[in-house]
Parts: sequence; C-alpha cells; structure tokens
Amino acid sequence: MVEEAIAEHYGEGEMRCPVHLSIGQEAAAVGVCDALALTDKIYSTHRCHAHYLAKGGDLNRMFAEICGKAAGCIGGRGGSMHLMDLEKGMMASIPIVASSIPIATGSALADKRMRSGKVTVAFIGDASIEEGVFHESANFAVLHRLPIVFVCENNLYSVYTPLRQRQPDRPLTNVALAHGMRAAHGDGNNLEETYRLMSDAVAHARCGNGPTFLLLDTYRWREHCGPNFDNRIGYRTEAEYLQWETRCPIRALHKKLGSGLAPQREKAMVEAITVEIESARAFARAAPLPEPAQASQFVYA
Amino acid sequence: MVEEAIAEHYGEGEMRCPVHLSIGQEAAAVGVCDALALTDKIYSTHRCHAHYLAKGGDLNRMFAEICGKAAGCIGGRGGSMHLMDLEKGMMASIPIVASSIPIATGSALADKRMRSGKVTVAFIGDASIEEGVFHESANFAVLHRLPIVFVCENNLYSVYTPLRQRQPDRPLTNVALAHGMRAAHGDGNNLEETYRLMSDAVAHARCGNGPTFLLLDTYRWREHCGPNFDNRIGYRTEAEYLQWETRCPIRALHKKLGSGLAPQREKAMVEAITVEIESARAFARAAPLPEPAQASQFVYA
Amino acid sequence: MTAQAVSQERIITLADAIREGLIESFARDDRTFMFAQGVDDPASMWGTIKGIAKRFGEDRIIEMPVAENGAVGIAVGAALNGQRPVIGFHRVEFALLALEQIVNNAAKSHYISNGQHKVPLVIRMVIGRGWGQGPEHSQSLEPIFSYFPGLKVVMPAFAADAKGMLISAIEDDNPVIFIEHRFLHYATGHVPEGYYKNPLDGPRVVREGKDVTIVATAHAVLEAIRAADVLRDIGCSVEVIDMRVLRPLNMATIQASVKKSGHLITVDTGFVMYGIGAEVVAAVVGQNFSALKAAPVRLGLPDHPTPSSRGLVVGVYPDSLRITREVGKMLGIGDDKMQLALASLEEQRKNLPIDAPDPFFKGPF
Amino acid sequence: MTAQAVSQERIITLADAIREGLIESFARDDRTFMFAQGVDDPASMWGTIKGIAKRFGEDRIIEMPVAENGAVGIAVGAALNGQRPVIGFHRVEFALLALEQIVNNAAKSHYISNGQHKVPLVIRMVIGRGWGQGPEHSQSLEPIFSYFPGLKVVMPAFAADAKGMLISAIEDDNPVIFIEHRFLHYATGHVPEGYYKNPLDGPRVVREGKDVTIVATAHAVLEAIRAADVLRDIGCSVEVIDMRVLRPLNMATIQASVKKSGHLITVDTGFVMYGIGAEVVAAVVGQNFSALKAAPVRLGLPDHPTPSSRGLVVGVYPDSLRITREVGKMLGIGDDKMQLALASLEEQRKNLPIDAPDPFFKGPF
Ligand SMILES: Cc1ncc(C[n+]2csc(CCOP(=O)(O)OP(=O)(O)O)c2C)c(N)n1
Ligand SMILES: Cc1ncc(C[n+]2csc(CCOP(=O)(O)OP(=O)(O)O)c2C)c(N)n1
Ligand SMILES: [Mg+2]
Ligand SMILES: [Mg+2]
Repeated sequence: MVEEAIAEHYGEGEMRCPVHLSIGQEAAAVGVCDALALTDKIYSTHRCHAHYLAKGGDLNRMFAEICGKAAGCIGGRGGSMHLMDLEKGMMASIPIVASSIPIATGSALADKRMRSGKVTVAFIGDASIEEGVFHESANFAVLHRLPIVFVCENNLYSVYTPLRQRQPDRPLTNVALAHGMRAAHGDGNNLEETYRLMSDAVAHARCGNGPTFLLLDTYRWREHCGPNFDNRIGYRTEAEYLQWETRCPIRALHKKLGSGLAPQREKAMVEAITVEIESARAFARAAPLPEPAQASQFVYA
Repeated sequence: MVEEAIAEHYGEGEMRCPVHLSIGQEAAAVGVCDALALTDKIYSTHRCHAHYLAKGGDLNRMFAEICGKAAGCIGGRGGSMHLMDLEKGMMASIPIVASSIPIATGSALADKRMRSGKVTVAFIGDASIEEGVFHESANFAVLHRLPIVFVCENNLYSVYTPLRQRQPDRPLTNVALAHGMRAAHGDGNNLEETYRLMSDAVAHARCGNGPTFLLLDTYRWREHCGPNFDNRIGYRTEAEYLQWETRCPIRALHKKLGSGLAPQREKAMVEAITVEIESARAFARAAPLPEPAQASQFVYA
Repeated sequence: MTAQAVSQERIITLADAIREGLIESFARDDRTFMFAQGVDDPASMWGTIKGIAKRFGEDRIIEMPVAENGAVGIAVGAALNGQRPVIGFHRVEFALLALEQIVNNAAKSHYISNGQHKVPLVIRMVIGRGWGQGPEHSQSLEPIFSYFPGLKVVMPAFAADAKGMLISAIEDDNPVIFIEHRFLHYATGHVPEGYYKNPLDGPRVVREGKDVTIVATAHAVLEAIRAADVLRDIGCSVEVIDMRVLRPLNMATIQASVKKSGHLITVDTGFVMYGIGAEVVAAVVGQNFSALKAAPVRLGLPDHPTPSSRGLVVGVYPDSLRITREVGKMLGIGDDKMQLALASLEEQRKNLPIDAPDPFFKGPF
Repeated sequence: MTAQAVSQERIITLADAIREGLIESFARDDRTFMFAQGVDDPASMWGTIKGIAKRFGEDRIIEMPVAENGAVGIAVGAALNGQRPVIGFHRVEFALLALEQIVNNAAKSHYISNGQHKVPLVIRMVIGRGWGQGPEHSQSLEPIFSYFPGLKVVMPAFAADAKGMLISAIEDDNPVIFIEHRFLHYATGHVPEGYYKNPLDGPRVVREGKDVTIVATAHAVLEAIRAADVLRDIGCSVEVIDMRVLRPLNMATIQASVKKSGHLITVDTGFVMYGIGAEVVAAVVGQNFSALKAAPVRLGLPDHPTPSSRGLVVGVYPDSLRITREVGKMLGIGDDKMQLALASLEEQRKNLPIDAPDPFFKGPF
C-alpha cells in the first residue's frame, strides 16, 4: 500500500529520484525480517523499500527521503535507493549491484569478532550473483563461518533482461554449494514458507554454523524503475505476469488468515495504514528541503 | 632444465626481474599444450615459463626478455612475468592474478564469432578462482558456449598460503559445476593423463560444446618467486615436499618411456638441450639493452 | 556536398547522434559489436542503442551479464583477437568495477607487447547528474581515466561531434573511453547524415573571443557558451574552448587562445580538486608563464560527493551564472553591466527545475 | 623526555617503523585487525607484518583470499560495525580491483548516511619501482585516490612519519589510503620508540631554503633533499616540502614557501600529466598569482607505462640530477657551479644499479 501510494503520486514530481518498487515481492521482505531480532542487521540494494519497512524503518523518514527533504532518513542525500535506519538494524542500501554483499559480509565478521550473537542479512537480486564480488564474499563467509544469510530474491529479471539471457540454466543454489555453503530454496511469495526457511538459516548462523544462501522465487509487478506497470513494452508476456499475479503474496496471506482475520478488523487495519501513509506523505510534503550548506557536511568524520 | 639454469644463474644479477619458476609443474604445461594445435591460443599468468616453452616459444627471446634485453620477446618491457610469442599462439602472460581469465574468454569469443575453429586455454592457478572475475568469465563462457578450456593448476599454494586457509574444503571442480560448466580432474604430474583429459576438453570445445574446467593436481618445487628451494622457511613440511618429489613428472615420464628411450639417445637429448640453454643464455648475455628512447614507443597504436 | 548542406538542416539529439554513429560503424565493419546491459530494455541507453539488435542481429549486440570487470576483460580479449567491441555503461560508477582491466589490459597491452597487440575498444560511460541520482549514480570521473597513458579519453559536448568522434573512436586502434554527460543526451544539434568522422585531435574553439579563454568539458561547454552569449551582449568577448579529447592532451589550441586573451577560466564537470582544470592551468603557466594577466580560475564541483536532493545541489554545479560572475570579476567588468548579464541569465532559468536538463541546452549551437 | 631523547638515537628502516606502528595500534585497541595476503609469508610485506600473528593471535591478522574487491568491501563492512581494519596490498595495482568499494562505500558511507556511519579503515598500498617489476607492478596511482572527497591519502617519506602517521591513520575515523613507496621500505631514519602520533595535517618543510620551493612526494622527497644538499654547497638555498598528505589537501605551507621563494618545482612519483603537481601548481597560481617569478616546473614520470628493463628506465624516474638541473635553469645558476653540483651527484651514484634502492637513501635524514 505504501508503494502503491508512491506509484500513484510519483507523477506529481515531488519524489525526484529513481524509485525501484518492491510490489509483488513483499512476502520475501516480511518473511525474512520477521525471523530476525531488532538488533540483527540487514543490507539492501536499489530495491530497498520493502526491506526498510519490514525491518521497522520509519515511514515518515522514508517518504521525506524520497522527496529529498531534510527530515529524510539521511537528510535527502541519497533518495529512494539509499534508505537506512540504524536503530532498526537497516544498515544501508547500496544501488551498485552486489556492492552491499561484501559490506554485509564484513558486518557479520565484525559481529563474529565481537561475539555479539547478531545475524546479518544481505538482500540480493538474482543479477548480483553474476558479479564477482558475490563469489569473493561467499568464499570468505564460508571460510570464516560467518553469521550471515544471503537472501536472494529471484524475480527472474535484471532490469528488463530475463535470467536465461544472463546465466546458464542450472539451479541458482549451485553457486552456494560451489563455495561449500548451505543452501535453501523456497517460494518467496509464501510468507510462512519464507519465514520457516529463514528461521532455520538464522538459527544456523546464530549457532556459529556459518552462512546460508536462501533462494526465494518471487516476481516484480511494476516496471524495474518507476511507478508504472510495463508488460505492454514486451520484455515479458502478459501471461507470465498474470500467472504470477495469481501467486500474489498478499492475497495468499489473506486466504490463509481466512477466518482468523475478522472483516471488521481488516477494514480497520487498512484504514489505519491508509491514514499512516497519508500522514507520512503529508509530513514529507510539508517538510523543508535541506539547506544548500548542508551539502558540504559529513565529508570527513 | 631451462629453469634450473635460470635458478642457477639468477644470483648473478643479470636477470633483474621477479621470476616465478614452474619446476615441478612441467607435465601440466606440456600435456595441455601437446593437445593443442599451433594456431590454438593460450593465456598465462606470472608463472608462465613452462607454458611459453610448451607452446613453442623461442628460448633465446625468453632469456633475453628475462635479462631485459632488446631481443627479448617483448623487447625487455615486461620481463619474466609477461612472456608471449604471438606466432606460437602464446598470446599473453599477465601477472595480476586472474586478470588474464576474461582476456582468454574474450579471445574465445572472438574465435567463435569468426568461426575460426580455434580453441583458447586460460592457464590459471588455484588462487585465481578466489577472484570474482573468474566467476564472471565462467558464467559468460558457459552462457555463450565458448571454445575455451580453463586449466587450473592446483599446486596447493598461493605464494606461501595453503589452499585450506583461502578456500573452504570442497572439490574445486564445484566452482565449474556451479556455472553449469563441464569439469574434469586429473593428476597434473602425469603427462599422459593430462594429455588425455585435455584432448577431450579440446574436442569438446572445438565441436562447439563449450568450455571445460580442467583441474590438475601438481606441486611447485622452488620458492614462489625466486630461484631457491624454500622448505626450510616452514610454510610447508619437508615431508609434503618429499612426497611430491616422488611424484616428479619428469621422472614419471622417464619411467614410462623406460625401454623406449635408449640411454644413448637420452644422453644425446640432454646434451642437445644443455647446449641450447647455454647458447640462449649466451645470446641473452651478449644481446644489447634496449635504447632508453624505446621506452616511449608503442603507447598508442 | 548537397547531402552535407542538407544535413546542416537536420537537428537531432546527441543520443540519436550516438545511435547513428553506432549504426554507421556497425554497417561498415562487421568486426564491430557491442556489449550492453539491457539490449531489449526499451529505454535503450537513452535511445542510443534502439533498434540495433533488430537491424544487425543479436550477435552484434550481446547482452552482458551484470559483471563489469569480466565484460571489459572479455572485450579486451576480443579486441586483441581482431574484433572491435564497444561497451556501454549506464553509469560511470559501474566502470569502477572494471578499472583493473581498463588500466592494465586495455591501456597497456599495446605497450607491453612491444607493439604486437592492439586494443581497438570503445568504452562508453555516462557521467553527470540529475533527477536525484545521488552520490553513487552521478559522479564525473574523467580525470581518473585521463591519468593513464595508452587510453584515449573523449568527451563530446555537441551532437555532431558525438557522432563523428564515436565513429573515429570505433575505428581507432586504441582503447577509447567515450564519456557521455547524462544531460547532453537530450541536447540537440545539427548532425550530418551518413558516415563521417571527426578526428580525436583535441580541444576546439567553439566561440571565438579575445578577452578571456574558457576551457570546458561536455555539459560545462554549454554553460560556458551561454555565459559567453550574455557577456557578448555587454561587450565582453569570450573565447570558449571545448576540450573534446582529454587524453592524449593537445594543448596547442588552448595555449594559443590564452596568449591572445591573457585570461583563463576552466570549467570541469567533475571536481575542481585534482581535476582536468588543474592540468590545463599547470600546462598553461608551465609553458606560457607570462601569457596570463590575472590569476586563472578553476570552476567545477566542490569537494564533496554529489547529493540527491534538489535542496542540496543548489550551487553545486557550476552554471552560466557562476561563469559569468567569474568573468566579470576577472576582467573587472562594472557592476551595472554585470547586473544586465546576470539578470538575463536568471530570467532564462526562472522557474526551471535544478535537477533536470535545461531546455536552453536543446540547442542547436 | 629521556625516552624521546634516547629514541633519537634509534635508527631503523621505514619498513620496521611501519611494523612498530601496527604493533602499537594493535596493542592499544583490540578492534584493530589486519587483512593480509601472506600472513605466514616470510617476506611479510617487506617485514612490516613480521611477527604480528604470533604476538597478537591469528584473529588479529586475517589471511585474505586473493579477492581484493571482496576484501575491501568486507573491511568496510567491519569498519561500519565498530571494527578498525587495516588492509595491505603488495602492489597498488591489486587495489584497482577494489576501486568501486573504495570510491563508493569507503569514501562515501559517512556522507551518504548523513554522518551516521563511520569508516575507520586503513588501506596500505605499495607503489613504486625497481627490480624489473614492469608495467603492471610498479605504478604510482596516488592521484587516482586523491580525487575522491571522503578519502584521506597519506604518503610518508620518512620512517618516523611512517610510524606516527600510520598510528594516526588507524585512529582516524575516516578511510585512509596509506601509500608506501617500495624503495622507501629500505630507507632508514630516527624513529621514536613506543606510541606516538604524527598528525595527518598536510605538507611539511623538511629543508628550509629561500631561493626555490620543491614540493615532492615520498621517494621524490629524498631525491629533492639530495639535490638540495649539493645545491647548498654551491650557494643555492632550496626549500623542500614533503607533501605527506595529498587529501585533504592543505596548501598553506606550500603557499607560504612559494611567496618567499618565488620559484616552484614539483616532483611526482607518478605521472606528470594529470598528476599531483598539476593541482599544486594550479592552486599556487590560482591563489598567489604574483608570487611566482618564473614558470613553475613539474617533474615526474613521462607519459608512458613503466617498463621492466634497466635499459628502458634510464631517465624515466626524476632523480636528484634532473631536479638539480631544473633548479639551475630556473634560477639561472652559472654553468661552472652547476658542473660542480652535478659532478658531485654523479660521483655519488657512480656504479650503482638503476633498478635497486640507492644506499644514499638509507638515511637517516
Ligand atoms: C554494478 C552495477 N551494474 C549495473 C547496474 C544497473 N542496474 C541497476 S538495478 C539492476 C538490476 C539488478 O537486478 P537484480 O539484482 O535481479 O535486482 P532486481 O532489480 O531484480 O530487484 C541493474 C543491472 C548497477 N546498479 N550496478
Ligand atoms: C590481483 C592480485 N593479487 C595478488 C597478487 C600477488 N600474487 C602474485 S602470485 C600470487 C599467487 C597466486 O597463486 P596461484 O594462482 O595459485 O598461482 P601459483 O603462484 O601457485 O602458480 C599472488 C597472490 C597478484 N599478482 N594479483
Ligand atoms: Mg532480479
Ligand atoms: Mg597455486
């Protein structure tokens, strides 16, 4: 709903930065983060909205950041692709594909050294395993049995290029096995399954048994970057899209909750969320832009 | 014998560049190159002497290059780590670990595009699969079914660091399988076995079936860089060394040839080779240094 | 001649000019091919690769996995073996992953092989700014590449140059870093039809003048021209030099201009510090010490990363206003005249967003 | 004070000084650890990491797989999370593989996080020359790193500075690129014992003089000092400034010196073109236009890669002879005097190989 609001209002020109929406991929973010403690850490990519919110990131500061306002989670310096909330363990989002992977690995190394018991998650896309640095990090993480879970959301595309044009046809989990890493594979649109697999991976990591590569199948509904639907442009078929629509993670959850969630209660929740979103939007709209002089701050610590 | 001559005379200070000797790893170089046509191409690393000679590189120009003379295979510009002989398909040696891998991959791509029927070999060490660019290249080579063989000489060490300190304990061939690549594994000190495995890989590549990762077990006898033996310094045990000495590729070959090679003929061969080496050394010693003005040539084509 | 004359009427965007350059090169030499991320992406690199796959076939424009270091190395390998690859990076930042391949294998294979190898390779990189790209998607890293002998570094400001220099770059036997400023893709200009080459021979005077020399790169050239135009109206004659080729650096045009004008302002798209302007200034004072009548001024980015918010980029990018002010200061132009010039610039920019290309730069110039 | 006085007597190599710096930092703060390739390598990075594993344990000096980009990223990640890593690269070329991590994550995490993240990281890199290393093992890439705000770039010339600045670098909350010239590892100097810090505050005068200012980096500082010594003998007073810190760049000392001497020579360990000297010259003429009485001269590497053969490197590296000659030309020193100075230098270098460290540079200075 948050991202639908972004999509709806992007055209107004208040959100002046590239946005990569997670609509369709919500269950992966939520299932993974639900299996974590607040003090656990996550690192994300250009497509970071769902991760930020699932880890408890502040909605007002998110909208403000996307609108380039001083009240943004990083004061408007980064925009949509750089969301973070240190207090919630949303450590960083990095828009260079795979660039966050060694950072997350180093985070796990630090926690191992400090014996903090914390677990780190590197959220990555299917394309990031094409980058060499993924393999460099995986090798290191296994070698040092680091407390980390590499959560790969395979949405079948990198921008508009399908997986089969970028990688040979073999299970993506092979890349983990090649590095001697534990691997698991599940339906990323199934919240419960994701949660279960992730809980196993977290337990494994927390006990000092090392990393897991958790491959989650999912699908991006909107365009790669921007607010619109884009099936008409031809890089994927309408049929493929519709097939994934039937696997909508939210509808699936809804169905499962079934009788558990009284219609009234649901309505109330939706209303509450809508209010929250509208108020965050209003907050961001009303918030002042940062002062130009702030641009030269924080170059050096 | 060539390299023993280098080792013997390195101390004289004529060979003023780092040298990484292949003593102990000869069979891998020879077995691989014997399975290639003259027009096939190889790319090597810092440890390139055996590859250069096995592919038919000129001995005079090799010694001259190591001595920094104008008659060197690249005019003294690179020294020991940059040997090449275009006419023999010894395309380049590159001393940055794994840096030659994508170059070799691109070479295979060019041959595929030109339908030349040529096969490319990337000689790599066990450490180079730690570099991300190996994986990037492997993915691409498989995706495009390139005519290339990645020959990995596993000598158990990177400089003085044993494999187990750098990589998890799992078959190195897994890294190929992870990328959907054909893999083979053999005794790199066994000339015949190497030749046989390599011939299969070359046939596979030449028929358009794509790349092979050929893992060859072998061992470096001398120090990583320089002319001496170095077991005393303690990074590896004398016992390990002695065990590998019993697997000397040359002695093994010798034994196999057994009756085939008459002692007289052998003696004659050794003498001929000795003469050749001495004459190459003399050639290099007598050859003039390049003129300083040549240093500024060939910056731009 | 008639074709040429007619073409002078033809106004297209710099992005389309690049596309035409690619098409001409692809048509003439089938050793030419391209590596791209997003061959089927409808955005098609600002339209620059639109329709190329359809026209020339899939093996002339190869989809590149997201693996930049590998891609450049593979392209270098193909180039060493008789192919003529072109690679495109949507953001210069992605090329940072490939710097080892660029610096060691692309730039030095000709040298190290004692002239036996050649690396006919073009690496397109998009630099620049706008629409909140933020600190990791809007850097201008031309000085990094310009540092390395063996590379050529080309940076067009005009559509016609972009096409003609791209064709030259593709036909060149050296690795050429071809830098495209993001905003310039939308700029328009007269572009001849068909095949033609503009030499990679160095800086060029794009506005003649005698009072001050402004040396600028890419988008900054357009800002300088705009400043020159308003300054001309108040009687100040500005010579604008478009750097075009940062390496190998041919200083002759700049030296001649400074000898005439005695005044020098450099305008970088990247950082001032350790930037292109530093080399230009140092080369001028080193070789023509007494030419300058006043301290040279270097403009460019201040010493911090380029933030996303439109609130934060106010004053970050050197624009025609700043250039105009610096010229005024350097030449001691009176306040009243300056007010005229600046007011006219302000009027032009009024109400325009700071983070999108300025329609003034549509050209043609 | 006594300790300090005693230590003035202690002469050790720069390599040992670095080792002591590491040991002091490791002992004071157990968040400090090092990533190295070859922890057990007896060469131990020119001796700089000798014995550290034994003394502090294996988890304080971690063997790094051969994966530089990953290693830097992992170190940045550890630094963001409260650790204080040091990485060592035996050749600056290996760091090229990690440029994306250095430029985007190390340099910008503090900025992008609006000050929330800090990256206390030291990246040691060895630049330089000698023993036929050749074009891919002997580059000097300090200008590349100096271009990026957010990085600090430190380049010691003296053993005492190497130790004191390394300790400062490790205690600094910013990513510090710590550049070590290969030859300098063998140079010796007075080095205090125990813990001390030398601030990362910028250039420093290492020979006072009034006729000409020479601004040099690392090994070139020693060449400049040597030139200054013979020039003093013929009555010419040379001020030598050791750059020490290339970023953030503090020009105050250099500006003051040039105002006094009116003459400027820069000596880079890297390329002249787009090098450190360009920024120094441009900053001097930009801020103190009338200070210079003659054209500034920039020395450094010529515009081609650094070849391996001792036959090819003749004249490639700027040495004390060349510096002396340039000073003579700039100040118009008479031929007879110059012959004296040059002859004395030639005598010193007679019969020394060109591709190994000069024993003159053993120091102490
Ligand atoms: C190093 C690098 N190369 C290319 C890009 C351009 N790019 C931005 S997002 C993206 C797609 C990545 O795909 P994936 O990892 O599957 O994530 P998804 O967008 O599908 O969530 C690409 C290629 C980039 N940001 N960084
Ligand atoms: C990118 C890079 N990192 C580090 C080095 C330093 N180095 C030179 S040789 C070598 C060992 C490589 O080991 P391996 O690939 O197994 O080859 P071997 O020396 O055993 O033949 C290393 C790490 C280098 N040359 N390049
Ligand atoms: Mg994807
Ligand atoms: Mg090895």
